[in-house]
Amino acid sequence: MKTNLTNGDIRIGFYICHCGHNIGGVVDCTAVAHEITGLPGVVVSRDYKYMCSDPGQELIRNDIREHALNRIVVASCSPLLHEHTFRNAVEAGGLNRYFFQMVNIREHDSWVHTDHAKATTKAVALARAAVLRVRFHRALETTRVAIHPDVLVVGGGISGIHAALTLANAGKKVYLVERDPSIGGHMAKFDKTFPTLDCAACILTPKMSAVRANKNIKLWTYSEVAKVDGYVGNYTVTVRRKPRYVNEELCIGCQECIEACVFKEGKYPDEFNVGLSKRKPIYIPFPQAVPQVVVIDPERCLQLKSGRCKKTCVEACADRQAIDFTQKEEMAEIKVGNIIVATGFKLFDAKRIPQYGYGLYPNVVTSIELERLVTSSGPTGGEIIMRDGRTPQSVAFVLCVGSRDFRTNRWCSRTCCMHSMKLAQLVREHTGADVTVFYLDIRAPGKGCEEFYDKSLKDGIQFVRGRVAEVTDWALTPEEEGKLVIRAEDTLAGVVRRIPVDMIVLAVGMEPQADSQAVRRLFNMSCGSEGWFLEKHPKLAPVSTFTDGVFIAGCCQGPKDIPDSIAQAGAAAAEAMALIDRGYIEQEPNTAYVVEEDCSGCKSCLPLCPYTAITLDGTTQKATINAALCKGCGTCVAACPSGSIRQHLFEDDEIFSEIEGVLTHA
Amino acid sequence: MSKPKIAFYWCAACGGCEEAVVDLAEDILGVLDAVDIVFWPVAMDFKKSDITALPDGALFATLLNGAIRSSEQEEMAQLLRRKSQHLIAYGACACHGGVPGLANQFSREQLLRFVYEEAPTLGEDGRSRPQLESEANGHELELPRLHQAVRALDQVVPVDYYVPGCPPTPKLTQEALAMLLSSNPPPRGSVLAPDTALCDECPRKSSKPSDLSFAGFRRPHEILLDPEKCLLAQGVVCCGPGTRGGCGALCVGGNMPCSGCFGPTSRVRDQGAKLLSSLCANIAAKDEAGINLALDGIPDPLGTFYRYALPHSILQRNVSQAARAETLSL
Amino acid sequence: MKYAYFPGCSLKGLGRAYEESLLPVMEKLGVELVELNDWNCCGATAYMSVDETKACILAARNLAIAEKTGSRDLVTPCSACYLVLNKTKHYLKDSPEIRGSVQRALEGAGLRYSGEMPVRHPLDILVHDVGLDVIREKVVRPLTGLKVAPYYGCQVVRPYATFDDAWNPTTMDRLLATLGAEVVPYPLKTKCCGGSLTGTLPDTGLRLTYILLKEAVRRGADVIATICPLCQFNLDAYHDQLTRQWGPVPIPTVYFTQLMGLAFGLPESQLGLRRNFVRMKPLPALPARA
Amino acid sequence: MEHSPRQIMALVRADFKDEVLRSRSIWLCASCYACTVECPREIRITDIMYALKQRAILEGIYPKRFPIPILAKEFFKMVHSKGRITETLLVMRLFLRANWRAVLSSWRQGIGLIRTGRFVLRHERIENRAQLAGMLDSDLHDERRITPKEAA
Repeated sequence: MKTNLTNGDIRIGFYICHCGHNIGGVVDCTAVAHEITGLPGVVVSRDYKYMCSDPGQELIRNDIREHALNRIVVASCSPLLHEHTFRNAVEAGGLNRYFFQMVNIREHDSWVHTDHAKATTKAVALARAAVLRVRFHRALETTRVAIHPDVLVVGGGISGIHAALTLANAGKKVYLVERDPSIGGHMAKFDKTFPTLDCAACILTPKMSAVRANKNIKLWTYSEVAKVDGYVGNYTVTVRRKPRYVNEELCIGCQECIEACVFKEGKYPDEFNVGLSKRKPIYIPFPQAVPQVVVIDPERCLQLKSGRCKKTCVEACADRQAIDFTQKEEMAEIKVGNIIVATGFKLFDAKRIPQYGYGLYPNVVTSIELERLVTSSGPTGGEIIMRDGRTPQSVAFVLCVGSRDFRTNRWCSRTCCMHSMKLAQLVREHTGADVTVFYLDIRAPGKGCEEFYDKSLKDGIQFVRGRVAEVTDWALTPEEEGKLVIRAEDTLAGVVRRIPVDMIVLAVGMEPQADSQAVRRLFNMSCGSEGWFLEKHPKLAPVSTFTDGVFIAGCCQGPKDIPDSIAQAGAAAAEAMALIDRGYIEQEPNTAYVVEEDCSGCKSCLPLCPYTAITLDGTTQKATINAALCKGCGTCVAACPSGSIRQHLFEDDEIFSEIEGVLTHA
Repeated sequence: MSKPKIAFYWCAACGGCEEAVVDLAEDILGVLDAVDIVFWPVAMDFKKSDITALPDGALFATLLNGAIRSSEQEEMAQLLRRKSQHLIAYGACACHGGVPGLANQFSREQLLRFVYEEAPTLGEDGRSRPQLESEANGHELELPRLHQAVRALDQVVPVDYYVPGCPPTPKLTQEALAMLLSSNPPPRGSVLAPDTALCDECPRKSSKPSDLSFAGFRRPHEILLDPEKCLLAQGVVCCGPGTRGGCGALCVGGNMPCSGCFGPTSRVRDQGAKLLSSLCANIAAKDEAGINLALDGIPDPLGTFYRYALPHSILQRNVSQAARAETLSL
Repeated sequence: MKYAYFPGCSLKGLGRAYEESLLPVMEKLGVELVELNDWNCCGATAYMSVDETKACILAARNLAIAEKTGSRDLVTPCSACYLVLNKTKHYLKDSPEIRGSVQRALEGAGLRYSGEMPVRHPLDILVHDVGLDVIREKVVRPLTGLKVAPYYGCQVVRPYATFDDAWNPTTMDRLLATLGAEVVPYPLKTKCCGGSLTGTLPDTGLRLTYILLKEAVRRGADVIATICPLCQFNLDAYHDQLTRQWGPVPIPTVYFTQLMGLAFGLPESQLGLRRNFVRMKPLPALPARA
Repeated sequence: MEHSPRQIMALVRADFKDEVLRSRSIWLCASCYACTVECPREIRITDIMYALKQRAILEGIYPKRFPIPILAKEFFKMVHSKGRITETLLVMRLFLRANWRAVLSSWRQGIGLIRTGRFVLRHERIENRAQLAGMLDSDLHDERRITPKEAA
C-alpha cells in the first residue's frame, strides 16, 4: 500500500465542473481553478463544462498519465450522484479509487446562494479543504460479501403477492409473511377496480392461488416479523407464528367445523366485511382465502376462553383431527439476503371528524363499507341497502375525508377520487339513486382516469366543488325531514348549500399503519414526517431504503393505486434479484476500526453501535469491529474517550486538514 | 566526569509536584547519586543569577512544574529552556495547564476585580488592587504582570518530555529520570507514561458492564460506593476511559473516581470534549428533558471534564489568542 | 377549594340568574369563589373589533388582579369572558409586540402579570376538580324524567378550551346525567346562538336561535341547559319575534347551575328561575319507589 | 352575506381592499370560532375577521347606521369611561344611534326584562376608573391606534 507518500510525492489534480449553468451560473469556476493552482501539491487545476461526461472523465485519466498525478479532487455535484463515476475514472487512470475526494459545490453552494462573489469564495474554501485533505488519503480496498439468495416479503397484499410471485417465478426462494389469516389485503375486499370496472376478485384470486401453488414460496400467514439481525445479503429474521388452533397441514377447508360450532349464528364482527356481518369464533376469513384454512379466534372461542365447550368442532373434524387447542405461538428463524417490505396502509378513522356524523348517523358509511355492500360476495349479496333495509334514493360522496387537511393528514390519498367515482357509478347502476359527489379537486391523473371522470359526468353524477362542512339531521324544510343534510359551500356557485340525501359515503383516506414506527425500527428504515416509509431517493431509488437489501413496495411508501403498487412491487423484486444474481455486494471501506494496542477496553463504544458491529474480545479485553456490519456512521469514533477507534476515509489528519482548509482565509 | 546537572522549578502550581519529588523518600538518594541538583528554589537557597551565569545548555534537564500565568513565570520558563538540554513539563499544570487553568473561564479583569474588590472576605479597607510598580524604602518595586490566560508550558516554550499527574507518582518520576539518563532515551515530545486509558490498568475493569446506559449521575459523597464495582456503573463520573493510565489507578483504589489528571491519550485533542461525548452518548434517556435531567447530576461540567486540560482545549482559542496579543504588547 | 372569581358584566346584568344559582351550588359543594377586587369588563367580542392591543390591556388588568390574589386558578362563568381572558393569555405568550404594550400599561398602573394563571370555566371545575362522585352525593332531588338538551355554545369549547372536545363536548352531558336528568342527544350543542347578531342583525341572528330551539323541541327536550349568559338570553328573550316569524318553539332555557340547584334541593325561589321569559315547568313527580 | 369567508380570504389575497372592507360579511362574524377550528389549512379566520373589522373602523369604511360597528364603538366607549358594561343601557344607546324604531318594536322584550328584574338602569362601574383609563391610553404613541374620541 502506498500510504507513506511524503508531501513531496503528492501530485494533485483538481477539477471543477460548471454543471452547465447549475454551478457555472453562480460560481466563477475559472477563478476557483486559478485559486487552487497555488496550493501545495497541486499540479493540474482545471475547470470543465461537464466533468461527469465521458470527455470530462477522460480528462482525469489523461492527466493521471501525463502528469503522474496521484491524488484527484473534483468539485461538482453531490457525491450521492457521481462519486462512483469519478472513483471509477480515477481507478481507470491507474490509481487507487480512494485517492479521490469530491466536493459538493452545487447542493451546498450554487443552488443555495445568490451572491455570486460570496458563492465563489465559498467554493474556493470547500475546494481548498478537499485539496488539503486528499493529501492524507490512503489506498483502500473494497470488500465483497456474499448474498444469501432467499428473500423475505413482508405483507401479503397485492404488492407483496406480486413481489413474491415475481421472485419465485425467477426461481428464487421467497418467504411471504402476512399477519392476517389470509393473504389478499385490501384488494380482496374490492368489488370492481377503476377505471376499467373489471372484477377485482377475478384478477386477484388467480394470483393468490398462484402463491399457494408455487413451490418456491413459503407462505406464513397469521405471522409477524419479530426481529431482524444482520445486514444486506445476510439477514437473520425471526418470525412469530401465531397459533390458529387449526393444523395448517391437515385442514382442507371443508368448513364443517364452522357449521358444527356451538354458536349457531355469527356473533362477532367480521373483519373482512368491516363489521357489516357477523362471524363465529371459528371461521374462514373469506371464501377465496389463501390458505384455505380455518382459524379460531382465541378471544371468542369458549374452549380457549373457559375450557368448557362441547367441542362440536372437534367432532366435526373427527377424521382429520386438524383442530388443535394446544397450539402455541412459535418463533421461526430464517436466513435471507434481501427483504421487501410491503406492509400497506390503514384507512383513516372517520370518527376523527365528528362533524361528518360517522358512528352517529347509521346511514353515514365509509367507502370501504359501501365497497362491501356493493360486492356480490358481501354481507348483502351485492345490494346497496341502508341500515333499515331501504334502498337509498339519493347518495352523497364526501371526498378528502382525513386527507388534504392540516388537522388530520396533509397528503392527498390519491385513490379516493377515482375510488369514489367508481363507487358512484356502481351506486347508479345498482340503485338508480341520485348521486352527488362533494370534492375539492378531482384528481384523475392515471391512465384512463380522466376519461372515467368524463364518463361519470355524462352518467348524471352531480359534482359539487366544496369541502363538506357538516352532516346533520336537522331539517329546515319539509323535504329535509328524515334525511341526512349535507351543508357545504358550493365554491363554483358561490353559495352555501344544504343537500338532503338518504346515504352518505365518506371517502376515507390512507394512513400509515398504526405500527409503522415499530416496523420502521425493525427493518432500520426511515419515515417521512407523516409516517410513510422513506425511499432512498424519490426519483432515482424509489423502492430502495437507506438500509441496503431492504426494499419497499406499495402503500407503505405512500398512497397509491393498484397499478402503481404492482409496478413498485415488480421494481422491488427486480432490485432484489439484481443483488442476488450478482452474488455479492461490495462494501465501502469507510469503516471504523479499533487500534488494538491503544484500546483500554473501557466498553464505552459497545452500546452505541446502531448496527451492533462492536464486540469485546473475551481474551484481549479489547473492542473489535466487524467491518462487514459497520456502516461507517462514525458514532463510536466520536465517542471513544481515548481516541482508539479510527475510521478509514475519516482519519484525524484527513478531517483536521479539511477543517483547516475551510477555515483558512485566502 | 561530572554528574548531569538538574534543575527544579515551579510556576503556577500548588506545590504538590515539589512534594512529589520529596515523596521519592530514600530513593532520592539514588537520584542524587546520578545527578547534581543545581537549582531548586523551593528546597534550597538558589538565586536566578546562578542560572543566568550558566552557559546555554549547561543543564542536562529542568523539571518544571506549574502552568504559566505571569510574566515572571514566562521569563523563567524561557531562561530555563535556554539553559537546558531537556525541558520536562512535570505534572498536570505544566503538561496541560492543570487546575490553575480553570481560571481561563474568566477574564483577567474579572479575576482581579473579584479577588481584590468583591470577595466577601475582604474588609472595607482592603479593597484596593496592588499596583504593578511602586516604591518602598527608596527602591522601585515591580510586580510580575498577570497574563490574560493560563497556559501550559508547551504553549510558551518547546517542551521535550512530559511527566503527567497531579502530582506524578514517585514511580513515574523515577522511571522518567531513568529513561532520560539511559543510553536510549525516548523520542523528544514523548509523554513518559503509557498511551492507553486508565481502564486498561483499573482493578475494577472486569466489573464494567457492556452497556452503561446512565440513568443519572451521582457525586461520590451522595452514595455509598461499592469498592469493587466500576464507578461509572455506579453512576459516578469517572474520567478513567478518557485519561492516560500510568498512575496505577490510585484514586480508584481509594474508592474515588478518576478526575483525569494524567490528561488525554496522544490521540485525543480535547480531553473534556472526548469525555463528554463518550459519557453523553451512553445516557439512557432519549428525549431532551430526560437527557437534561441526567446531566443535571453534573453540576460543574467544566470543572469535571476540563479540570486539568482547559488551556489545551479547543475551547480556549479566543482567550489564548487574546493572551498572545497581550504578551506581544508587553 | 378556593378560586378567584371573575363574574363579568353579564352576571351582574342580564345574566344575574346565572350568578344567583352558581354561588349557592358552589357553596354547597364546598367551593369558595372569591370575587376579584374592582374587576373590569373583559372586552368581550366587541372590543376586539376596535383595537386588539387595548382589548388585551383590558383583559390583562383582570388577569393581573387575579394573580395578586395568589389563587391557583381564575374561574369565569361567561363564555365571552372565558374566551377573551384565555385569548389574551395566548396573545401575550405568542406576540412580543402586544406583550410589550400590555406590560407597559400594567407597569404604569403598578400591576404585574406573569402569564401563568389558568383561566377556567365552572363546568371544568365541577367535573374535573370537584368530581361527579361528590356531586352525586349532594343530589337530594334527582331530575328523573326531565329531558334536557345540553347546549354548550361556542366560546367555551372553541378555540381555547382544553377540557373538552370542540365539536362534541360531553362534560355537561355527564354532569346532567349525574343529576338524574335524561340527556337528549343534541348534535347542535356547539352551534352558534347568534351572539350579538340577534340584536344587531335580527334576520341573521334569530334564525340561528330558532334552529337551536326548534331542534331541541323536535328531539323531545323539556328544557335546554346552557353555560353562557348570552346564549341564555338569546334562547330565552326572543320567543315573541320567533313565534311571529316562524311559529312557536315553546321551550325554556336555563343555566346548568340552576338545574344543579334544583337537584341539590335548593329552593326554586333562590335560583333565579323566575327571571326567565319562558318559565320552566315544575319538575315532574318522581316515580314511586319500588 | 355577499361574500363567503372563503371569498373574503381570496379577495384579501388578491388585494381587493375596498371590496373587503365594504363587505357586510366581515361584520356578520359572531366569533363562534367554528371556522378557525374547522379550517383544513389552519387559517385563523375569526382573527382575520377581527383584523378586517379593526381596519374598517380605522378607515371609517362601513355602511352608515349599520348597527354592528356602532355597537362595537358604543361598547368601547362605555368600557373606557365606566370600566364595565351595563347591557340594557348599551342596547338602548345602540338603538338610539342605529335605529330608534327598533326600540318600539322590542318594547315587549323591555317590559319582560323589567318584569324579570333584569333591566338595569344604573351604570355598573369600577372604582379605579383612572387607573383603567391610564392603561388604555398608555399606547397612544402608536398613531394608528384609535382613541375613544375618534371612535365616536
